[in-house]
Amino acid sequence: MNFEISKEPIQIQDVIDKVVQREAGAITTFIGTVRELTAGKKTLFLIYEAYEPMAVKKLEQIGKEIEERWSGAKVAITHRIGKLEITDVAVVIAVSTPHRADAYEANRYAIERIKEIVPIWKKEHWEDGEEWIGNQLETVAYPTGKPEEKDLNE
Amino acid sequence: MNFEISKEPIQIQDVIDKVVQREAGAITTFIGTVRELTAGKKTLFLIYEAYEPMAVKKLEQIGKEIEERWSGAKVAITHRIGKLEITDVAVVIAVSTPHRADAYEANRYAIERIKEIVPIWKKEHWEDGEEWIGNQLETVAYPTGKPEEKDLNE
Amino acid sequence: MNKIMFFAHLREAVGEESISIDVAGRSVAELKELLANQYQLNQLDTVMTAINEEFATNEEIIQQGDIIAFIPPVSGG
Amino acid sequence: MNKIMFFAHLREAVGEESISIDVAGRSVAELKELLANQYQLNQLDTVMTAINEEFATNEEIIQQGDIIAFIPPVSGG
Repeated sequence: MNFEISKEPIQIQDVIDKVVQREAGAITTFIGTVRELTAGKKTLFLIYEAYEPMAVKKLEQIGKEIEERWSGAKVAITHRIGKLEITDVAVVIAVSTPHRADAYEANRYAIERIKEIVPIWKKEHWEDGEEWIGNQLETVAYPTGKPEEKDLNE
Repeated sequence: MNFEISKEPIQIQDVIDKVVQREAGAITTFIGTVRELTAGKKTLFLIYEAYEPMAVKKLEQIGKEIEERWSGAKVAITHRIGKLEITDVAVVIAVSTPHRADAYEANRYAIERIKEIVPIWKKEHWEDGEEWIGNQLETVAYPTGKPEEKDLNE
Repeated sequence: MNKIMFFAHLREAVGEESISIDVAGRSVAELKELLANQYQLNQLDTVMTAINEEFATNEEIIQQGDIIAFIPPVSGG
Repeated sequence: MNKIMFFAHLREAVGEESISIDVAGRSVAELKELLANQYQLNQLDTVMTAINEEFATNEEIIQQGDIIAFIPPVSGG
């Protein structure tokens, strides 16, 4: 299971171990951590919520997209849900490839895609309130009610 | 000690722990592993050798360059020396930054700089021979006997 | 029957994780309109829809037994 | 006296990790020429030099006690 939603703290080494391969010269990881300050506002903690079975499917889709686009790439992603404190690890993406340029690019692609198509939401809790992030920013609108065509292909 | 040369296997989590900060939303790691095939040739094992005190200084210099160039970045690098087998970890670079684009870029910068200015060498061992890598490729020549001016600034 | 699932701010607005209603034969757009009226939801334009865990368009017709999920703009990572 | 250090293929060519000779007052270029002749080394053009763990140019003059290291093109990472 290279693509997981976890209610427990993520063991980074476990995610890395899933992509080790004799053909790989490079492994990159992205570790998303809970930052204290966003735009000058102090976060106390976050709650992550997921539509779990679909989130796993979408993580798997991202893995397939990467393996098709970067030859020889192997991918593992674990995203945590529940309550997270400052510096806690929210997501770990590990990508191994024969050559290092691909490992950086493919990893970057994975986090950008997670932010587009994986049904996971975070609620920020501050001293003076709380809010589901992404809900009223409306920087991303889907006039057709769905994301781009490519997002639908598995 | 965020910059180390190690004779023992590298504990990836230990390197990551050095860059955890409340201001960071992203940590990237680069893990260089020993690949079995290079240009179709099968590697049996590698020997890494370093000019240790200077290598540590140059890793520290790379860390300073990154912290100057990417605001809020924190860096840790450990490079292993000695005999390494296929899939063994040769180097771990961890970079934390407030925002993710910087974490990828700064990490990539670190590995490219390591390959330019850090006095570490690898000897490939194949079934039919062995060779110090970099010694006769001569893709990098220093007509003045030294690297670029920027390489000398600390 | 159809199971309709809500997440994030929609779940709080509706007050339920999911509801069961029969909307077979209706389009996603029609279901959105129905729910918008029933729960005073006014942000359904920016909400994606999944049918049986795959993204669907507003035009898609809901089948008997389909599980519908409304997916507000995501914020994982 | 000066300590002269060798690494990688240079170490194998010279047969020593380091040697001690007095080259104070000479330039790096002069030291390279001296060693090239003594050990039949013909790749010193592509070799960098460090004096006391910092990169140095061919023109730099070696001081009493300086530690000189020859740094073949590196291959870490």
